[in-house]
Amino acid sequence: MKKLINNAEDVTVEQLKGFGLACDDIDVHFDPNFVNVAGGVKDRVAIVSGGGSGHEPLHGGYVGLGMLDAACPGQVFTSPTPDQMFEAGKTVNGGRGILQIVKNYTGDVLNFQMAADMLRDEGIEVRNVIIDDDVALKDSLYTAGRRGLGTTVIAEKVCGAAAREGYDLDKLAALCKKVNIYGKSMGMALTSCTTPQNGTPSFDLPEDEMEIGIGIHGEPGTKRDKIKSADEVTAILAGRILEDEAYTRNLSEWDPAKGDWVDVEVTDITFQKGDEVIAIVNGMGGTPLSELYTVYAKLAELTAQHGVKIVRNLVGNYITSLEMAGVSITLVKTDEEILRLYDAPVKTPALRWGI
Amino acid sequence: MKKLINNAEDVTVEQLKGFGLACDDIDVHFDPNFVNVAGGVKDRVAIVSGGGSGHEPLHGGYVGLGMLDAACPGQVFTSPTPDQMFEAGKTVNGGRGILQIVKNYTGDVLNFQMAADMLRDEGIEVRNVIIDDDVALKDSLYTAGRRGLGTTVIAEKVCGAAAREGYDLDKLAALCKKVNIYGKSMGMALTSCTTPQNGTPSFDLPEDEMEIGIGIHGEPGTKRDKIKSADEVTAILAGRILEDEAYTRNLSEWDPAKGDWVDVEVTDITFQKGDEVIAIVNGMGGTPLSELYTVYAKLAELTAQHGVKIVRNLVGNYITSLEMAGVSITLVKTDEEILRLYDAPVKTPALRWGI
Amino acid sequence: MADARAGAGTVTGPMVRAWIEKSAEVLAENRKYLTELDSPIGDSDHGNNMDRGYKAVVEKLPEGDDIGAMLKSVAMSLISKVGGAAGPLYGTMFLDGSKPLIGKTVVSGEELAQFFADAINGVKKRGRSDVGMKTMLDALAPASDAFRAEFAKDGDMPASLKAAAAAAKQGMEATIPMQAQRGRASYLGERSIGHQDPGATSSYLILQAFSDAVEEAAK
Amino acid sequence: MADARAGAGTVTGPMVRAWIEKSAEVLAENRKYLTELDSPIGDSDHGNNMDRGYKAVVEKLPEGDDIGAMLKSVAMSLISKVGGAAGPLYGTMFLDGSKPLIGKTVVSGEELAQFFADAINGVKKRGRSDVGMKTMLDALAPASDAFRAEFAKDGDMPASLKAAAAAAKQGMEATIPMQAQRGRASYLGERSIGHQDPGATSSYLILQAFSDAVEEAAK
Ligand SMILES: Nc1ncnc2c1ncn2[C@@H]1O[C@H](COP(=O)(O)OP(=O)(O)O)[C@@H](O)[C@H]1O
Ligand SMILES: Nc1ncnc2c1ncn2[C@@H]1O[C@H](COP(=O)(O)OP(=O)(O)O)[C@@H](O)[C@H]1O
Ligand SMILES: [Mg+2]
Ligand SMILES: [Mg+2]
Ligand SMILES: [Mg+2]
Ligand SMILES: [Mg+2]
Repeated sequence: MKKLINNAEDVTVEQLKGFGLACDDIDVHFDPNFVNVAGGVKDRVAIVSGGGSGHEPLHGGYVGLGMLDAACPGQVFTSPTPDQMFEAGKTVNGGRGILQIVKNYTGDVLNFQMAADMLRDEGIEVRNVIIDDDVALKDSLYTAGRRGLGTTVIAEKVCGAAAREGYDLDKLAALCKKVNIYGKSMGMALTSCTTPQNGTPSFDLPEDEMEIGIGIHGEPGTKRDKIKSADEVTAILAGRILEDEAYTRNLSEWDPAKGDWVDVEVTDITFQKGDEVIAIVNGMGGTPLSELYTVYAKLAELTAQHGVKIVRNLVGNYITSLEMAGVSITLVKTDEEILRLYDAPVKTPALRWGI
Repeated sequence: MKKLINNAEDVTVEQLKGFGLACDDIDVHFDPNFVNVAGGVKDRVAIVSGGGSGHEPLHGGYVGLGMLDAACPGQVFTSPTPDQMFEAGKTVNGGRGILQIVKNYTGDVLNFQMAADMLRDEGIEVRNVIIDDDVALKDSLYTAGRRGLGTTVIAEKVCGAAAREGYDLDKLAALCKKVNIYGKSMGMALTSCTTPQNGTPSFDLPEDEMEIGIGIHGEPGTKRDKIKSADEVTAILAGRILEDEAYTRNLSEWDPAKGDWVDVEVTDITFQKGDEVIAIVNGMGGTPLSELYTVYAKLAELTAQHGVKIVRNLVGNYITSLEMAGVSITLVKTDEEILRLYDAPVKTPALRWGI
Repeated sequence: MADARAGAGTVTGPMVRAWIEKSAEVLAENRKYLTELDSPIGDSDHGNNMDRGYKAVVEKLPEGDDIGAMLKSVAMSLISKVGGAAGPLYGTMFLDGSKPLIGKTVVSGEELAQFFADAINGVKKRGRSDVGMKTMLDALAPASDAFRAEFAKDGDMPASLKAAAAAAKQGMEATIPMQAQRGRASYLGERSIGHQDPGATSSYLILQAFSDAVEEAAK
Repeated sequence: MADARAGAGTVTGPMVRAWIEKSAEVLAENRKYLTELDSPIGDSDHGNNMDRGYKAVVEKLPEGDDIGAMLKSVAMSLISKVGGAAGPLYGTMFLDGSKPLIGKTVVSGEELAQFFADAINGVKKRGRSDVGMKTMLDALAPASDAFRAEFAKDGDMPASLKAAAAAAKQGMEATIPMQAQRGRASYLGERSIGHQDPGATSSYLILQAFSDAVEEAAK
């Protein structure tokens, strides 16, 4: 295993330590582990997210002005535990409730639910919004449902700006759900990756093969295929995203009236001619930036063919799987509200503009 | 070879195409290949840099407001040809001369010199400033001299801000030379990397070994060693940088009075107690961001022990070798001028703040 | 047919403690194995998660013979140390199962059957899952049924737990040909077929540890 | 002793064209080999660079028999297509060497000796380098000396170029035990010892192509 680490058993702690030292505006806490904007939150909704480590800059890199107020990193590829979100939530609570943005992985969903219950017991209002944008997975009845991928980054950015604008908890949760149904992603891997704890690659991938339809946990995808050119790979991913049919599923959310978790039926948009989108061409961690631009070139061509216009783009490593080589593509439809909030100032370690 | 490419023979063109599509404020030109700030430069010194491709975001990712005006990418790991800098220089010339920032590799130095001669023939004043900050190399008499590493990024940032402030060509070249003698770097590799043209790794590195003292061209380092912990690796690199003795060598520069290239003796600073520095913990391309924070934690400890204070930092992929796993550390001493210019607004694909 | 030994047909506080400690040992021994099972159809962490969790379980286990308190403590440790899917699921399992047992230092076969039932219902509700979906439930549910059936015969606790463990093993093996419908393995669709579920395997190991601990104590 | 064949002792425009074309062929054939030589002590691109460069050289080679014009065109193509260290160095070599030959369609042995001398001086100046530093100069300089010595004997052009190529080969092999003092290989310090210099190798190949081309024409 070739890694810049000291203690394979708990790399998260040593990495968080450096993160805290490098980032002036961010406080780092241990046991339970979480990071939050220094100074806390006053008189507005606070936004908390989290998930397994190994996806950096997600989520810690998005903590800061105009984006997340706190992030809870679990062990590598393992969702965090409820006590992390409980302490993070109490720390950043600004008296107007907490929005938890949760990627749709069984572990994340369950641990954030338990945390929400614990925070609610402390008298803090909490909404969990699930991001499930991975079009590689078709049905939700016979699977754990679509995974949360790149739309998470846009949801965190847009909701962070909205919280600063003073959106209340209900309005913010509604916005976050809108971003989720507006966003679709799909990823692929050229190589596997190795968690520090295991020391060997999570799966074997021969020199001439790739995995299509991967998540972000170093797991194999929905399909294995022979390696193809960047243009062909892009056509597969973008094609599935652009042609994805309206996807309907039940998502769990807290019903404050009922005082219980309820299932709500949700249906995604489909991309239409004339749509304007934010595009992410995201590296999985071990792919050179330059290759992502080759993918972007083809993506721009394909979206144009579909009459879909890319109005903003991010090309780089935004949601990764350690040192995996590969790419994921995300398209999020925009409207006036989303674009205004996306363009609003943001100052985090990984995303910054306007300030 | 596992890469997101279409045509291994000339990946640079397809990558530049996507880069141009993704970056609204940047124009891309082919044959010869270069990128420049859209709208060009008016009535101030223009700054041009370049080098082999494969180091992204260097240099194209630093083109934009407050940093480079143009960048010339060569083939992968091969310095660009003079016609590229010639055309780029003519395109961004704002009538006040051109500063070419050149990393100290024989190919870069020679090609930029030839380009300077060609531009001068067109009546454009040009200064080449060489960055040679790699402390892994001790002497310059029996080698091609120290290589250019991370200090290049800081030189481009600081000089870009100074050009916007209206520094004239002489003052700007002097500033760039100051940044160079204020900056020291050293890198290491955990893995080799593969250029698209070759399809196989540039060198073999067994599972339990690493290369210390590498450049950025996928070449072996000055020394091979058994793999060590992140703390030990950081101690080797930071130790060499912090304890590097005053390094004296001749650097070639254009003497406008003599109308010829002359050798000028230059001596680096050594780090002193009380120095304030900008620190870069730079990933070589295939190292997860999270691991760089582990390195940063140790670096912060070691600089503090030396009485050196990190006042700004960059942690991420800034000057890479394709998908190589590894890290380089750069420390650049600051003063009022450098820090003011470093903090000035910058808006490029890879570095952005204040705007 | 009444057993000659004192307290046969029951599980005592020390037995539960022995079970928990044995579980921790067995999960530590099988850490790599469980993680390897989680590699082709998951994210290669199940063994790491369970080992980390049970290490914390043993560390924080309260003194005394209160079975409900011990099992609740197991739940809380797992919830706060495992993470992933297994953390809240095993946590809920022990939490929901432990509730009727708080304050009890001896538990009857009927109470233990109820413990299994409550525990399994907790997992089903939390995980929106059921038997046949290639999860821990495929080991847990047959074990619970086997325990109830065997205990009904002659109230032999060690034999009943042995039957439970055997059923869990069968259930675990039965996950191999299944296509996963919950958890990460479900993302793989048909490619999940042919692999044994890691969670069903850890469930079997925990139940086997229960059987072994009680059998040893009963000797 | 005068040679019986017409124009012996000289190099003609068509011979130079044949040399250039043969160089391109040989560099294409040895592309992988040169790049492999550049791998342990460089950045694995020398063969790619030279092949790319000479492909452009052949494409842009002007019509006609003007030897100086042809060699200058070689220089300009290499400068604008090779990049790296080899581009400007080989470019300067041909540029500086070509200057006195502009307009000439036949070149004498003395003129060719001067071409070699000018070419080598160009490389030395541009590269701040000299013989013994493990560079292309270690093939070029002995070849130039051998050519001058052999031609002085009896003015046999094919034999003199053969001697030059043989000396280049020796010089190339002599780079193996050297420690590099210029170019990327110098970064490796002592680790550069034991490897043949890629630039010396391409220089040998180009000189061998010269010898072969002239020998064939002289038949
Ligand atoms: N919805 C569910 N209901 C019951 N068990 C589940 C469910 N989802 C996952 N599991 C169990 O959890 C196991 C995986 O646990 P673990 O690897 O620790 O968590 P993660 O999948 O988050 O990495 C699976 O093998 C399966 O038995
Ligand atoms: N200063 C120099 N003088 C003469 N030859 C040099 C010098 N530097 C490098 N070379 C030659 O150039 C060769 C390397 O060329 P190439 O690999 O194409 O360029 P780069 O080193 O920029 O990748 C070396 O093998 C050496 O023979
Ligand atoms: Mg996991
Ligand atoms: Mg090169
Ligand atoms: Mg798992
Ligand atoms: Mg080379």
